[in-house]
Amino acid sequence: MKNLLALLFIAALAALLLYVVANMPPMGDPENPTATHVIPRYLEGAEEETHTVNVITGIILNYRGYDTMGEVTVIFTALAAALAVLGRERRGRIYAYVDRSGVPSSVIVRTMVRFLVPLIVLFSVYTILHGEISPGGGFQGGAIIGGSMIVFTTIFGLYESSRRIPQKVRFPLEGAAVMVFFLVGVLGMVGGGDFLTYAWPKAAAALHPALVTWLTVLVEIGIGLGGAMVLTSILFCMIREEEEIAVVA
Amino acid sequence: MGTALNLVFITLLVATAILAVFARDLLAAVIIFSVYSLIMALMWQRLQAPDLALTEAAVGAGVTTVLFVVTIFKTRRREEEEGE
Amino acid sequence: MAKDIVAGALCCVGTFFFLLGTTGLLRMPDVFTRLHPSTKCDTLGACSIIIGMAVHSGWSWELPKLVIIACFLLLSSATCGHAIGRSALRRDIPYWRKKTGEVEGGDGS
Amino acid sequence: MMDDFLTVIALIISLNAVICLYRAAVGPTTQDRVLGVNIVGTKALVVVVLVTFIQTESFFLDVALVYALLLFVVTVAVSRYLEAEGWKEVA
Amino acid sequence: MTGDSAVRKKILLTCILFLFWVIFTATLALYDLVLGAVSSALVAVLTVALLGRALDPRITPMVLLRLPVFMVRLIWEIVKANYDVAKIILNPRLPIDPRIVEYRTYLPDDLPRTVFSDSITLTPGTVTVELTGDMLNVHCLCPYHQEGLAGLERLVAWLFGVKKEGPARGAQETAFAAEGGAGSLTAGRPERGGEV
Repeated sequence: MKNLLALLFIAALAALLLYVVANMPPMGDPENPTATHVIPRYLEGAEEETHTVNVITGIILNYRGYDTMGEVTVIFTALAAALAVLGRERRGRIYAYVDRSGVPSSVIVRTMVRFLVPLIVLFSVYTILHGEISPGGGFQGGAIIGGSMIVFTTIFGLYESSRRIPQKVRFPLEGAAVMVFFLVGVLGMVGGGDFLTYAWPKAAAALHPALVTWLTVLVEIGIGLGGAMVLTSILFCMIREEEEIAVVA
Repeated sequence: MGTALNLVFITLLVATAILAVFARDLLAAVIIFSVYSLIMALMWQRLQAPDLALTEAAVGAGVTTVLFVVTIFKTRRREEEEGE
Repeated sequence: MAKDIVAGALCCVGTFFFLLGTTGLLRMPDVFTRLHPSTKCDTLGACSIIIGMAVHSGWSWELPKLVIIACFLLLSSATCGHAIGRSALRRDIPYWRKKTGEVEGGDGS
Repeated sequence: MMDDFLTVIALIISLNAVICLYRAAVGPTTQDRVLGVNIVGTKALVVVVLVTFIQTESFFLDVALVYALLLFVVTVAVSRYLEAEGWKEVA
Repeated sequence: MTGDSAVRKKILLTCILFLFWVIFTATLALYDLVLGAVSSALVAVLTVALLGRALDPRITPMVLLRLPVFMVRLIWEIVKANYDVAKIILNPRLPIDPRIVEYRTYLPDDLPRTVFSDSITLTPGTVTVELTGDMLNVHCLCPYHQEGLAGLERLVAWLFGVKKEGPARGAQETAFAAEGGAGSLTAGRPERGGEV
């Protein structure tokens, strides 16, 4: 009976959704309401106003900088929540999880990972630094660095990777995304503009035309480093085990 | 022709979503969910959104899958057989 | 025109090997034997389609990128096949033998 | 002409991926599922490359590279977890 | 490793990474080249901090020169492997007789062994499922597949310039011992700051 009721409810919902979809304007039509108000303004003005070739980056970092700053703060909050539940490892102690089972990781995989980690990191640096020209940017690049750290940690074990990426390196970089974003925003205020206007608008053009682009790249680097370190820290605090296996002075 | 391609992608998407929901083994659900992310990235590419495709491929298929697997190994793996 | 023919032929070869890999994946009896078609046929299929696309693109910046993707796929699929096989071996998953017609090895769990 | 041909190839490969999904869905062991994901991912990568040339937007090749990198990461990390943990297979 | 050769290795790694950077960015503009030089040097330094070394000592200019020839021969082997597997898969009776054999290799270091076992995985009917020390456990689809291993080993030995020592050792079938040769948690752990 309960199942039947649920099924009926879902069927009604599906019918409603299908009805709505059938009445939606065709995809990609320039006459659509979404495409007639704010989008032409972005497409025409973005390159001139934000100095980024990739309009998406211009929109998320410049026009909608407040939103993106909120998102970056959300990622940071996720780390804070994970640490609040699981706790950060104590400094100077080294923990093990995956490498505790007594099964050493495969030599073949180790050699391959050693060979591929530089490439993965280089590719993510490219993704971060070219965010204003080609697709990609801080979030994507940070996630790819996070992926390389994940594979490094799972193959070489938490013992190795928490020594190579010690807490004193991760700790200042976790907040880098929010901090850099905030500082660049304040820079706009110092120059007489509003928060997040990317440098003092009058002086910037006189000083150097590419200054705004460089500030955008700076924010991308901050987001990338911060995101990567947040992911690494979340992974570390998730795979850590309470029992310590070694103490480093 | 392009419509047929989109249809196949959407079929795959719906199939993976349903399989992931109905899998009793949580590990299987997570692994099938990573396939969902892969197909979703393909869909973003068809919609000409490279930024989102990159994000979905990197975050959805890569990082979240491993984090979910870690979480499952930290907790119980089988779904609780309750009632019935 | 010759470029397109070569690219098309490579694509057809790649698709054929993909179909072969899928057939093997469905027909083989256990995870170790399934590794064989997946590592060999899928790698060759993917690489030949990617090289076909490189031929199609001609002398452009896409060519080296496609070659990198193909080389990377060659390395990673071999390593992934090994990783999966090793984890199956370590987990004592029984492997299929012909003699008895049933599984043995491992502890039969 | 060439675009239609490439679309047909992409279509065949995606249908192929639907069949491979069977292995990922029902594969008796978890290793079978990981293998299925790897294979579907390889096919998706090839489809990304094909769609790049169908839509003639070369920057999608970056997406293909990310696919290749992340497939390696996921397969290796998950199979390492499977081999190192003390889980007995509950077939 | 002396300081001088470490710096040279780092510079070589930077050059290789810079090549990849140019391919990624797909331009030759001055701004991108400068950015690429800086970031590949940065990635090289980070890699050394993370992995403890720049490049595997087995990678020498000779190996890089011989690599294309090796690749061509390997691709030929892969094509043959696919023909072989295709015959087996398309045969309605599925004539397989799988087994796990042991193969003792004379190749010395991690990198040659890795290249050898990856080549095994890509060539006819064989998948390397375990590598402990110089012992490879190879899953063969049919018994006759293990005959190709010796030739492949010679090919890899040629690539790395390794001379063969001692009597020939063939492949032999054994039951796989799960605990054999597996190191424990503390075995072989490098000192702080060493290579991983």
